[in-house]
Amino acid sequence: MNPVLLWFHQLGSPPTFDRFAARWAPVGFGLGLLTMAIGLYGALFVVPADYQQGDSFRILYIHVPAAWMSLFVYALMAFYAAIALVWRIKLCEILAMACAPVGALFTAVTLATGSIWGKPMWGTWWDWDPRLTSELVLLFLYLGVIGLNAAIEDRRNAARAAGFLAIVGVVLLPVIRYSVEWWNSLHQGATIRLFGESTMDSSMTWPLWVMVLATKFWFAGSLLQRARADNLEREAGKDWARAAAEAPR
Amino acid sequence: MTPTPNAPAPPLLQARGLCFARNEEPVFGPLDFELGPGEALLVLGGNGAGKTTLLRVLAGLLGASAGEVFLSGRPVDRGHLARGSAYLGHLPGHKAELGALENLAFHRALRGDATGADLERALTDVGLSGHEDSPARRLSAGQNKRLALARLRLQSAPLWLLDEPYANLDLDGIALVNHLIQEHVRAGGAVLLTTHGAYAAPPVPVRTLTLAPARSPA
Amino acid sequence: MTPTPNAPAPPLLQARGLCFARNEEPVFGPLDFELGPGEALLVLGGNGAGKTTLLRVLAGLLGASAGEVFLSGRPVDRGHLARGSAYLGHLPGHKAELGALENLAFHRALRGDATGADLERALTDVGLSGHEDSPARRLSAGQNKRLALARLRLQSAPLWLLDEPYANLDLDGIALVNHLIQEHVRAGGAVLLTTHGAYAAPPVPVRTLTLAPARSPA
Amino acid sequence: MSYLDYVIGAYAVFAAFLAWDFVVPRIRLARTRRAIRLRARRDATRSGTPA
Amino acid sequence: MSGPSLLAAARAQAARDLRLVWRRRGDAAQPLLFALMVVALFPLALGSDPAQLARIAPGVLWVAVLLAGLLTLDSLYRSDVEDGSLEQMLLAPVPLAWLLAVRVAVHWATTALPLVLVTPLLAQLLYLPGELLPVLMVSLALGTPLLSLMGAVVAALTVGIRRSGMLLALLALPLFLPVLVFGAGSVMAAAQGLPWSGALLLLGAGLALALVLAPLAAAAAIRIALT
Amino acid sequence: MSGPSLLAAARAQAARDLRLVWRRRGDAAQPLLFALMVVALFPLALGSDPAQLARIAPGVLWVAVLLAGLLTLDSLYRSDVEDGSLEQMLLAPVPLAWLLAVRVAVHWATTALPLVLVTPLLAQLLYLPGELLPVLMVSLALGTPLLSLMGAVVAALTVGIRRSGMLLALLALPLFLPVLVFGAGSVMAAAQGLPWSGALLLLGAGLALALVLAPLAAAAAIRIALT
Ligand code: HEM
Ligand SMILES: Nc1ncnc2c1ncn2[C@@H]1O[C@H](COP(=O)(O)OP(=O)(O)OP(=O)(O)O)[C@@H](O)[C@H]1O
Ligand SMILES: Nc1ncnc2c1ncn2[C@@H]1O[C@H](COP(=O)(O)OP(=O)(O)OP(=O)(O)O)[C@@H](O)[C@H]1O
Ligand SMILES: [Mg+2]
Ligand SMILES: [Mg+2]
Repeated sequence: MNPVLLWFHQLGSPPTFDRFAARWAPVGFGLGLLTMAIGLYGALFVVPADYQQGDSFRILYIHVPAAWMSLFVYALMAFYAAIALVWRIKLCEILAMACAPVGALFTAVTLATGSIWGKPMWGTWWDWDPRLTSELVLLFLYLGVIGLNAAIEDRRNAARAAGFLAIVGVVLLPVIRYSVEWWNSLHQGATIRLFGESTMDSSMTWPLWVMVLATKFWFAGSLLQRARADNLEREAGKDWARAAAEAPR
Repeated sequence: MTPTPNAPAPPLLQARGLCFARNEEPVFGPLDFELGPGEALLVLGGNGAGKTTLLRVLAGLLGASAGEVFLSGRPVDRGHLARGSAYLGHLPGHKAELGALENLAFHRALRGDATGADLERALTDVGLSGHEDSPARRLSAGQNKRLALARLRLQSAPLWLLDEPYANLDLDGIALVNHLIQEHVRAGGAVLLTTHGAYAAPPVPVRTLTLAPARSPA
Repeated sequence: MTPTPNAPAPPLLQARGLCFARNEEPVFGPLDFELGPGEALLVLGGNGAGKTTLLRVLAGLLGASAGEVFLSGRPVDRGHLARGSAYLGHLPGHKAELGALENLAFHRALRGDATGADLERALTDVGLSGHEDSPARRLSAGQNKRLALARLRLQSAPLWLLDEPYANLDLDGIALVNHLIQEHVRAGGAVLLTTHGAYAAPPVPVRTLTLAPARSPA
Repeated sequence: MSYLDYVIGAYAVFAAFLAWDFVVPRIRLARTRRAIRLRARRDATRSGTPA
Repeated sequence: MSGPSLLAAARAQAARDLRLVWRRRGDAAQPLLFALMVVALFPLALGSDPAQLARIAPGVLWVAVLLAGLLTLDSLYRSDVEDGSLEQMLLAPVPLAWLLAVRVAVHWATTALPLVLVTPLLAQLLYLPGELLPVLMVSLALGTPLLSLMGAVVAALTVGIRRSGMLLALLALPLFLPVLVFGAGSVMAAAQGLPWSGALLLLGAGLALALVLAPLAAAAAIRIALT
Repeated sequence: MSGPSLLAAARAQAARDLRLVWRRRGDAAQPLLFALMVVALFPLALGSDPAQLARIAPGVLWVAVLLAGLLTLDSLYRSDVEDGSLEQMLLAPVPLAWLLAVRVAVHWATTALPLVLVTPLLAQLLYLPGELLPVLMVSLALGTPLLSLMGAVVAALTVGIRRSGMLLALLALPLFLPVLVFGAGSVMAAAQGLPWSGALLLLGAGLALALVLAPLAAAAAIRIALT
């Protein structure tokens, strides 16, 4: 058996996973908060104001990590879903479905901070730019996965159907992105240069990397916490679940 | 469908340790049973005991969570189960807008049965003569059940899976079902049928399998 | 609901020349019958004979094409029929997403029954204790029927109209229905119920009304 | 030209979303645990005094 | 048999309907998302020239709201028909029209009201000029209840039909057209600096009338449709 | 038990589906009427300036076709689920994907094809310049089958859900976006004198791919959704 599968199998027994998540979710949140505090201190107080953008560029330190996370989480969700569909590993179903709300959250943060940033930078909250449009579509894909998962009664079927949708989405996301790019290059002469950033000074980039790390930690904590709740809910009738529920947490 | 009633034939259907769970809650426990040609198996159990679920697993519509099923001694998967049996569920399985005869003709074409069976005879046999062209929508619940029974007979599968075949039928209809089962079993077929005990069993060699009542929910 | 078993009370329900036609095709012919307090009327007939239709007319859900209905001796229209009777049809009549208790509470509030009946007792009486908070969706077909029976008892209407009350129920459930009918009839109520003859009648004074089988369609 | 309002707004949104993300699964977990405990208790009383 | 007070019955009905919406709260967000999607379709189909988008924004927003409203109409009675609750409502000792009025009010508050509340966001996506937003909001606040009420009558007519989705849309659209014309028209008029209050007054008058008549008509229609 | 030839099964399935459409021919006209209504809404909502209408015509026509297609998706499997025919299809000795491919073909031919055929009329209503009509027709001829095929996959996922109308729309819309962009985009490009054949070629390539993959994916999805 390949090592990834082996790992899932070892962790895959619900009580083991419950104990694992109970131990490591707080660690994820804790490390996330700690690194976030460092990163935010750097972003808000250490880095000097930009001569061109004033303070507004400080939004970058949450916008960019969130944007990266929104894509990363989707890929991870599709990965778990694929394993779940092929090998029918229950833990992977749970993890895939736990990814969806966190991913949707980061996507929403990207959209919100992006448009807040857009107002001072471009003078408008929204623009039908390819990157923005495909991010909006990504949000819809996340919501679709969540909605489908919620709409089907049987938990395992629901996770498998929604996972299937996530995989279809991963195939189509690049197509969507590409199509919107094609469409936009056709209609819009002078596109706003979103990402033609002057290369940033390293004194300005370190908080960014810290924040990227922080969002990863936070995601790990949140994923484990959600998966743990889902796991316990599915197993509510089992003896170990009773023992776990009676035990102080 | 050539029965060999004298030789010790392998059981037509055999289940070993068959389990099904929904949302991690077991619906029926590990079941072991077998069913030879010329036999009927009556699945008994109260409301919610899992009778319908068992039949859907045996028909290949649901995948079992554990255990094995053998058809004529060979272990089989869901696809083979679907091909080896004829399933009559709660839903009619035919189109309300099409006439009785049209519905039967479609099902014969879909299954490619080359039996050349006479469709009109089949309808007469289940007491639907005179209704050949009535859209199924205009048939009463009992008559719809009869149409489904006619479809079943055309399928020439040795194993019949009947989920509450007596429901919706009046006394005549119940007699008809018993007659069909008797015929099928005489010809070397096997029948698995569910009932919650309010009706009599068909007049053939019968085994019973009782499912435990469902546990109380959350 | 104060019965006067000694005085010659007018019949609770009386029909004179009652007809119903759909698309000019008569479904049931002119019917004359009456039903006094403390009695049950069993409506018999094969599939498609018009039993359900008759009950829906008496419940005020359908308008009769001809004839009159009297409640306690007074001729009444559809609205009065609806108020004077409690109807249990094929559909559950409660919400799959709400718990058993929530469903009952809503129906009590809607009907404004000031009986202050104990809802939990009602559930226990129909064998649903332990399912108070289960959404009806999770109840099996038989348990849903039991919940509908609990609702019926809360309505305190003297006339019960039960359409195939035994369907979907296991033997326990059938006994429960008979017990409920017996109680209601003892308290001076009247019950009109349909069945297609496969079940026994409840253990109370029973009249029967047989509907002719449906004619063969076009 | 400091756009401080926008920065504060963006960070507030971020914080609000994270707080939501932290709280919701926690509530769900707590509710599940409570439901399991309730059910265990009801089962215990039922097997103690059969209805 | 004591009848309940009208108010008590209405309270019970509203509480139950709200609880049902809450149990299926995933469904409740759907009209919102649908309208958002339709709004997003247009820039993609038409090109993203802000000036042009701004010009067609009121019309597109109204069409999106109308379509979302159309698609939720089916859910107004569908589940009640299927599980027999509607029969029980017919048999209840309270006027059916009164129960239906409560039902429509809850339906509007849970499907259309959220849509009205996110309109500023949708308007932003189509670059609707800020000064037009109040007019748009008022027109929607008056127009959407009217749509719900008229839709309730049409949906009542199709209650007996099993697969009524698109038929319902076709029956309702002609009734919805005047609302669209006055609603979108008022915003268009405002955009061109023309007087716009007349259209809104007409919408208001229509709403007042519908508040009284629509529940009665819907009750009659249901009695007819269920024979 | 002799299995049927694939061709015979397909013929039986197609004949039955066509006969069903014929029996319910009232329903078959509905997408058409719906698209017509949506197209008619726009002049009413936007005011009837022909030049402006002509400019937005390709987009509006494509959106109308897309929405009509979206709304018929639900009927693709719904009735078969409800009366148990889908169970019988699963149990048939023919690959499910093959039966589904026939089903989608019939569905497209009876819902989308009529829409493509009346497009000249709809285009007329929006003053679409005559020279753009061929491009529009070709883009629709390539795009609508693609929509039907992708829709069949998504609809298969929601087969187990009872009230899926709007959820289905939400799941399908993101997948439909590229088709809309290329379809409407090609006409827009032609309107501006830009090269437009590239987009159509891409649509064609997508169609070829979907013809092979979509039935397989839909069959897999149905097996997942029905367990
Ligand atoms: C609603 C508005 C916005 C959305 C949805 C959005 C979305 C995104 C996404 C999805 C990414 C990651 C893309 C990738 O790595 O491929 C990203 C990165 C980025 N965004 Fe935004 N953005 C928005 C507004 C803005 C604004 C107004 C600015 C600054 C003027 C900005 C600056 C950046 C920068 C600097 C990056 C990282 C550069 C890179 O990875 O190449 N964004 N944005
Ligand atoms: N689609 C479903 N989703 C979730 N649970 C289900 C589903 N179908 C059945 N169940 C549950 O599985 C259990 C077994 O159901 P099943 O239908 O097999 O019972 P049954 O023995 O056929 O009962 P009946 O006599 O009422 O037909 C029941 O507790 C039921 O509530
Ligand atoms: N909604 C309807 N539209 C048209 N015809 C109907 C409708 N409902 C019932 N019928 C027809 O009216 C006749 C009487 O039907 P009804 O349901 O009253 O029969 P029933 O005695 O209850 O039969 P069953 O034993 O099957 O319940 C039948 O021939 C039936 O086909
Ligand atoms: Mg069953
Ligand atoms: Mg009946």
